[in-house]
Amino acid sequence: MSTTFKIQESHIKTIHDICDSFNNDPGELINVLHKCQGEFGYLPEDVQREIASKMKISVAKVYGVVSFYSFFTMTPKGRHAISVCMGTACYVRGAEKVVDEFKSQLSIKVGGVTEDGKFSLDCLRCVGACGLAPVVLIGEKVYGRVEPHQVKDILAEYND
Amino acid sequence: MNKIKSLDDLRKMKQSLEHGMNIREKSNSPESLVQIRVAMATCGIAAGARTVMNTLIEKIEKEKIPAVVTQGGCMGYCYAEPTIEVKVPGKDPVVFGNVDSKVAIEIVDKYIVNGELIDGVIPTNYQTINEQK
Amino acid sequence: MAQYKMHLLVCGGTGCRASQSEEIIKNLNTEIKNLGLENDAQVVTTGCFGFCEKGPIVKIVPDNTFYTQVKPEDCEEIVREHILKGRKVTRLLYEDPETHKHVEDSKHMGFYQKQLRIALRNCGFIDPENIDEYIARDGYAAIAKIFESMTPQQAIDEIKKSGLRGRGGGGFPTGLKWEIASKNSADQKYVVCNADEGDPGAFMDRSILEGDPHSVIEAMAICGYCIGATKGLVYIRAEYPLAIKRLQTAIKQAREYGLLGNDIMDSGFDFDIELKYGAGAFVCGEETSLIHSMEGLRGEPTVKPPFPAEKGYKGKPTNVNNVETFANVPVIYLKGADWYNKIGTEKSKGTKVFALAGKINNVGLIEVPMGITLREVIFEIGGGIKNGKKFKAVQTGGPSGGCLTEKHLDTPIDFDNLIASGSMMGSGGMIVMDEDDCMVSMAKFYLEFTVEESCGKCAPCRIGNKRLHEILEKICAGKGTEDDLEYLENLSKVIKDTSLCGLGQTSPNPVLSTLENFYDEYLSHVKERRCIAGSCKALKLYTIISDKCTGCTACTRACPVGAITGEKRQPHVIDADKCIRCGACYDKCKFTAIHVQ
Amino acid sequence: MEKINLTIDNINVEVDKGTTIYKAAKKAGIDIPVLCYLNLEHLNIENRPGGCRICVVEVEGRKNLAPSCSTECTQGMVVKTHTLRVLNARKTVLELILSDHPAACLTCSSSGQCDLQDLSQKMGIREIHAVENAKVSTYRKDASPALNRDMDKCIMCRRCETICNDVQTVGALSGINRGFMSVVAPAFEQDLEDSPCTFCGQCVAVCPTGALTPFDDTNRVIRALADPKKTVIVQTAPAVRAALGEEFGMEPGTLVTGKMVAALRTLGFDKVFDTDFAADLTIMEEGTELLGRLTKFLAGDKDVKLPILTSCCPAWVNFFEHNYTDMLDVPSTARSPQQMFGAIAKTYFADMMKVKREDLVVVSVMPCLAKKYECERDEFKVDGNPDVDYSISTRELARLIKAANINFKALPDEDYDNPMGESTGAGVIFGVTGGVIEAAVRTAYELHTGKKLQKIDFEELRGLEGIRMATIDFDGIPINIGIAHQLGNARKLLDGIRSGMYNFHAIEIMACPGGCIGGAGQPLHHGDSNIIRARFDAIYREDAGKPIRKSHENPYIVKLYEEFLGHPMSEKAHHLLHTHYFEKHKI
Repeated sequence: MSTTFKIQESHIKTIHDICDSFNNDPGELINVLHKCQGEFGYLPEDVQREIASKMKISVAKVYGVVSFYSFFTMTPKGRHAISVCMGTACYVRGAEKVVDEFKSQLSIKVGGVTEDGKFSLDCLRCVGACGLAPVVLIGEKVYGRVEPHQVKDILAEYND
Repeated sequence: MNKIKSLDDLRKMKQSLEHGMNIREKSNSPESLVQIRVAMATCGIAAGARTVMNTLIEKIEKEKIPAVVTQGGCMGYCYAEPTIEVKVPGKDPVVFGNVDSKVAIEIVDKYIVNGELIDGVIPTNYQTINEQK
Repeated sequence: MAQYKMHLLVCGGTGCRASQSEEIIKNLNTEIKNLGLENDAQVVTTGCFGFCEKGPIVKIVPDNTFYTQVKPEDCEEIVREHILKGRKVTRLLYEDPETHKHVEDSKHMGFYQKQLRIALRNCGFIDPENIDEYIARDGYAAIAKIFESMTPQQAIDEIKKSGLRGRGGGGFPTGLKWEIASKNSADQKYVVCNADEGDPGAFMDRSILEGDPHSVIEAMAICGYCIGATKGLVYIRAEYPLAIKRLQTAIKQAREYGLLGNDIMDSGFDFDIELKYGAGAFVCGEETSLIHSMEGLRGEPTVKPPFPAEKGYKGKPTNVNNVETFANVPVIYLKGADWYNKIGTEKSKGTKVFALAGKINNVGLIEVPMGITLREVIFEIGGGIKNGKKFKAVQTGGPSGGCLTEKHLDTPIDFDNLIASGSMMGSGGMIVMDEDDCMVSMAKFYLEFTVEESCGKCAPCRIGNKRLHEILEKICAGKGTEDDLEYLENLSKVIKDTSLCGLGQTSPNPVLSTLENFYDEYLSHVKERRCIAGSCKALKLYTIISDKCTGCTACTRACPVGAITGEKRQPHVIDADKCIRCGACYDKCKFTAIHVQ
Repeated sequence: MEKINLTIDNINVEVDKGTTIYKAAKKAGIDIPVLCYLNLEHLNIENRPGGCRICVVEVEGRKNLAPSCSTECTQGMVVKTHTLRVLNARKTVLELILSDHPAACLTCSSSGQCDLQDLSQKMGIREIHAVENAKVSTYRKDASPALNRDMDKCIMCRRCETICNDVQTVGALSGINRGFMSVVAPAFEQDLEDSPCTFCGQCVAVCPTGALTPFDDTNRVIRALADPKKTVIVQTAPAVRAALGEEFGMEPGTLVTGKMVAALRTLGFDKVFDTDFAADLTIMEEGTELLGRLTKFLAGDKDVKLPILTSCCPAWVNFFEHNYTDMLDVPSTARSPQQMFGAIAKTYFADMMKVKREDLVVVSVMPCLAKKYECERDEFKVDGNPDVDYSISTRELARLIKAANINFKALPDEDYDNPMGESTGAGVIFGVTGGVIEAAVRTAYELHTGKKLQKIDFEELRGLEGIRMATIDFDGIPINIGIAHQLGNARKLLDGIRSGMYNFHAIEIMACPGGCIGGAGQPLHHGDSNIIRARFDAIYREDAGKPIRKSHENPYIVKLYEEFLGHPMSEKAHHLLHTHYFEKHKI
C-alpha cells in the first residue's frame, strides 16, 4: 500500500494552502481531499498525514474517509486512465464484455495499472451518457457504443 | 449590474428579455399561432424574400400578432416569387405570390388581422403545411 | 437589437458533449458567419433534450426541426440548406422506428408527444448559462410573487395543496416536510439539495442541473424562505463536472442580480448557496448519510428519528429535497397549486422524469404525467424494443426497485402502484429488458452494486447482501439448489426488515421481485441447470449438429482446452465436461454447426 | 418530565420522554439481547450505532423492525419483543454475523468471555446457512506489545472506535473501507505502534469478541517460573485485588488480597510483593517534587512549572507525549509504581538477596495493558535488561490460576512478603481515580505544614465524575487540585490549562474509567458499570481497613531511604526513580 511518493516542502505548502482555503474546517475534509487529489492525482499516505495534521483531524479519520469513497484513490492512475461505465444501461448493453476485453488486452485487473504506467483500468458508475451505452472514458475522451472488437483499435490510438 | 429589487423590476426585466426568446416560445405551440412560411430558395432570395421575411417579422412584432415566421424551401411557384404561405389556426393554408414588403404588410393587416381575402392568392390543390412531403 | 429569424438549439448536455456537440456549435457559428447570417440565426447551447439515444441533437426553431446524430461535418450543410435556403436536411431528421419515415418536426415525434415537461420545462430550451433567458421565461417570478404576497406558511400551504411528493425515491409529501422543518426553531437552519444521483442508469438530476440550474436555485431560496433557513447547500456528485460548472455559473449570476445574498429583492430575506461535493458513495443518497458526508465524515447513515428536520447538518434543522423535486417548485407557484393538482393520479400529483434505458429504441430522458402506463412509456415514447425483440421486463427504481412484467404494462405508474407491484419509483431509472436478459443475472447485477455500495454499518446489509450475491452467483454458475431459493427469500425479507437505512431496506427488492415474477426462471437454473435467456455462461451447452458438421476441424483447432474431437471430414463432438464455454468454436464454425443451448 | 405510556409484550410501562424501547423493556423486566450497544451509565459512555440489528423488536404500525437500543418510546406504542418475526430476524442476522466470523472458538483467547459466543449459545445457533463458499473478510493482523488485533473477528460494533475517539480522544482507530470489507483500524491498517495509540486498552475492554485481545505474556511467565536458575518475584497492583475474584464467580467488589497472595505463592513465585509499596515510594518522590515546585512558586519563582501532573499512568504518559509535546516538562518526573518497584527490586532487593540482576525476574500483575508497553520502554532497561520483565493482566493471572488447577475460592488468606510487601492505605487508593492525588495530599500536607491531619479521608477528591476540582486548605494556603479520568476528560483539563482557563497546582490523571479499577486488564465488565462502582467502593474499604494510611509512615519506606536511597529526590533516587519524556508527535 505504501507508495514511492515522497512528500516535499513544495507539496506541504500546496496542501497547507488548500487546507487554509477551507479555513482548516474539518467539515470541509471532503472538499480538501478533492482538491488534493486534483493536485497530486491520488492521495498517498503522506498527503493524508499532512492534511490530518494541518486540519487537526486524526489520520485514522482521514483514511477512514478516503477509503470510504470510491472517488478517492491511493494508487496513481496510468497516464491514460480508462474507465468503463458499469451503470445499468451500459451493463445491459454489454459493458462487461468490454471490460473483459480491456483486461485481457492490457493484462491487468480492474483497478490496476499496466507495468509501464501507461494505462489504468477502472469501472465507474453511470456517467449519464446512457444513450451511448456502453461508454468508455479514456482521460476526458468519451467513446460511445463500444464493442469488444473495437478495444484493440481504441488502445492503438494511444501509441506514443 | 443593477440588482433586482422587486417584482416590478423583475417584470420590466422580463419584458425586455422575452423579446429575444419569443421565437422559441412560439415554437412551443405553433398550432395555436398564425404560421407564416416564406419560401427561401435561391429564386425566392433573388426575388427579395429575405427583405419580405424581415418586414413580416417586424410587423407582427410591432402589432403583437400571435404569429410565427418560418422559412421554407421552394414551393414551386418560381414565377411568382417571393411567395409566402399563411396558415391561420382553423383555416386552410393560403399561398400568396409576388409578395413584396408592401404586400406583406397588407397581408398581415387584411388577411391575418381582419380575415379579408386579398389579391395575389395562388389557388392550389395544396394541402396543409404538415402534410407536405 | 437583432431580431433572429431562427434559433439553433444545440444540446450541451453531458451525453451530447461526449459526441462532440461543442465542435458542432463551433462549426455552426463559423458557417453562419461565412454566409453572413449572423443577424438571422443564433446558435444557443442548451441543456439536454432528453433524446440521448440519437445525440447530438440540433433543434431549429421556430419550425421545430429536429436533427439527430449530427456530426461536426454536417454543420455546413445544415446552415447552407436549412438556414440559408430553407430546405431541411432530410437525412438528419429523426426516423420513426416503425414507419421508417423521417419526421419533419419534434412535435410529431412519438418520443415527445406523450410527454409533459414541467421539471424539464427549460431543458433543451434555454441557455443554462444565461440567467436572462431564465428570467425571460418567468424565472424568479415565483419567489418574487411569494415575497410580495405570501407568508412562509401560506407558501408552504401552496406546496401542500399541490400534492407534490419527493422525487428522490421515498415520495414523502414535500409540503409536509417543509412544514416540519419550519416548526423546529433554531438559530440556523439549512436547505439541502440532494444532487448525488447514484442510481446507475438515472441521470435526470444531472440533466436538470445542466439544463436549468436556476430553477433549482430559485426553489431552494423559496424553501429557505418557507422554513426560515438562510443557507442552502447542494450536495453534488463530483463525477458531474458540467453540472457543477453550470450551477456555479448560475449561482454567480443570481448573486450579481441580487437574487441570492442579503436582503433579496428588498424582502429582508437572506439566502445563499454553497456546493458540497460527493465522492462516490451511493448510500449518500440517504439523507442522514448525505448530511454526514457534508460534514466531512464517512457517509454512514444514523437511525431516524431524529430526522434531519429536527437535527440535521451541524445538528441544525435541515430540509433535504432532491433536484427534481425542487425543479417542480417554481412552476407550482406560477401556475398555481390547483393547476398542478390536476395533473397525475389521486395520490401522486404532477409528472415524473424517467431515464429510459436498456433494450429500447429511444433511450433518453422523459417526463410524463403520473398515471401514464408502462405500455405508453415503453412502446409509444420509447419506440418499442430494440431489434424487434420481445419485451420481458422493466426494472424501475434501480438497485432499490424491482421488475415489472407484461402483466403490469397497463398499470398506471405512480408511487403507490409501483410499490404495490413490488417495485418502487426510486429516482426514476427505467431499464427495459428483452428475452435475452436473464432475470437471475439481473438480480445478481443489482446485488453486486449494492454489495459494493453498502456502507457496512449494519450487519444485515453488510453481510446479508454479500450472501445474497453469493447465492445468486452460485445459481448462475449452475450450482444452486431449491433450498437456496428458499433461503434467498427468507434472507431477503430479513434484510429488508432489519437494515438500518433505505439502502438495505430496499436492496433485496430486485431479488424478491424476480423471485415473484420469474420463479420459473430460477427453477430452471437450479433444477434443469438451464438459463432460458441463454445468458449465464456456465449454463450454456455447446453441441455440434452432426448433419451440418463437415469435419473441417476449424473448431478443433480453435478450442483452447481440446474438448472437441473427431475424424477429419467426419462430424465432430464436444466433450461437455471439458468445455469451458468460451464460444471460440461457435465463432469459428462456417457451417453454423455449433448449437448453443 | 413528560411521561410516556406504552405496552411491551402486553405489559404497561411508564417511562420518561426520551427513553429507548430497550431501557423501557429493561424497566418492565424484559431482557432484549444486544450486541453493539454499550452503555456505562456511571461513566457517561455510550455506543449506540444501531448497527448489529440484534435488538430489533416489532412495533405496531411500523413497516420494518425497530432497533430497540436507539428507538425512543412514543405515547401509546405497542411493542412486541419476541414474536416469530423478531426471533427469525435476530437469528438470521446473527447467522450472518457468524458467517463472516472465523469458527475458531476453541482456541480463541476470548472464548468463554465472548458476547458473540454467548449470544449464539443463547439463541441456539447450530448451523450457518450459505456458509459454503462464503467469503470471510480478512485483514492485516497486528500484535503490539500491549494488545493483539485480529480484525477477522470484528463484527463492526464500533465500540472500540467510540472509545478511542469519543471517550479517549486518542484517534488511533477509525472505521475504514466500505461495505463488506469495512472494519475498524488505524490509518492505512498500520501497526498500532506506528499510530498515536496510547495502549490504554479500553478498546480491548469493550470488544465483544476476540478481535481485540491483550497481548498474552502468561507463557513467558510460566517459562520463567519453571527455570530453576531464576528467582521470580511478583508485584500486584492495587486494583487487581478488587477485581480478581470476579473471574472466579465472586461478587464484584469482593476483596481477594489474601487469596491472591496465596495463589501467587502456590504458582511458584519466590516472593510475592505489593505494588502498593512502590506506590508509597512514588508519593515520597512525587510529593516531594510537588512540594518543591509549590514552595518555589509561593516564593515567587516565575520559572517553576505548575500544575504538577501525575505520571503513574502509562497510557496517560503516552497520551501527553503524543498530544502535548509543548508541555513535556510539566508532568512529574517520578516513575510509575510498577517501574519504581522494578528499579528497587533489581538493585536494593537483588543485592539483599544476593541475586544477579539477570537472574532476577520481576513480574507484575496489573489491571492494565499499557503496563506491558511501559516495561518495554528503553529508559526502564539496564543494558537491555528490563526493570520489570513481564507484566500480566488481572485476567491473565486468573488464567494462570485456573490452568494450575488451584481452587481459588478455597485458598486461605496469606500476607505479602517483606520488605516490599508492606503498604499503606495511601498506596491502595492508587487504584481509583482521585486516589493518587489524595495519597499525595495526605503526605504533602503533613510534610508541608508539619501538622498531623485531623481527617485522613478527603471526600472532596473522590467520585466518578469525569472531571473533578477541589481546593484543599494547606494551613492557610489554598491548593487547587484537578482530577480527570479517561483521556478525553484529561484533554479537556489540559486544554483548559493551556488556554489559561484553569489555575491548578496539581492534577491527577488516569486513562481508564474509574481509574485502574476500570483498566483494560481487569475482568470484562460486559457493559455493566455497576461492576466498576463496586470495585471503587472496595478500594476505599481496603484503605479504611489499613493500620497505616499515609505513605511517609510506611516503616519499610522509611527504612529504604535510610538504608539505600538517602532522601527523596536524592541523586540515587533521581537515577532510579525518575524519568524523562519524549516527543512522539503522531496524528
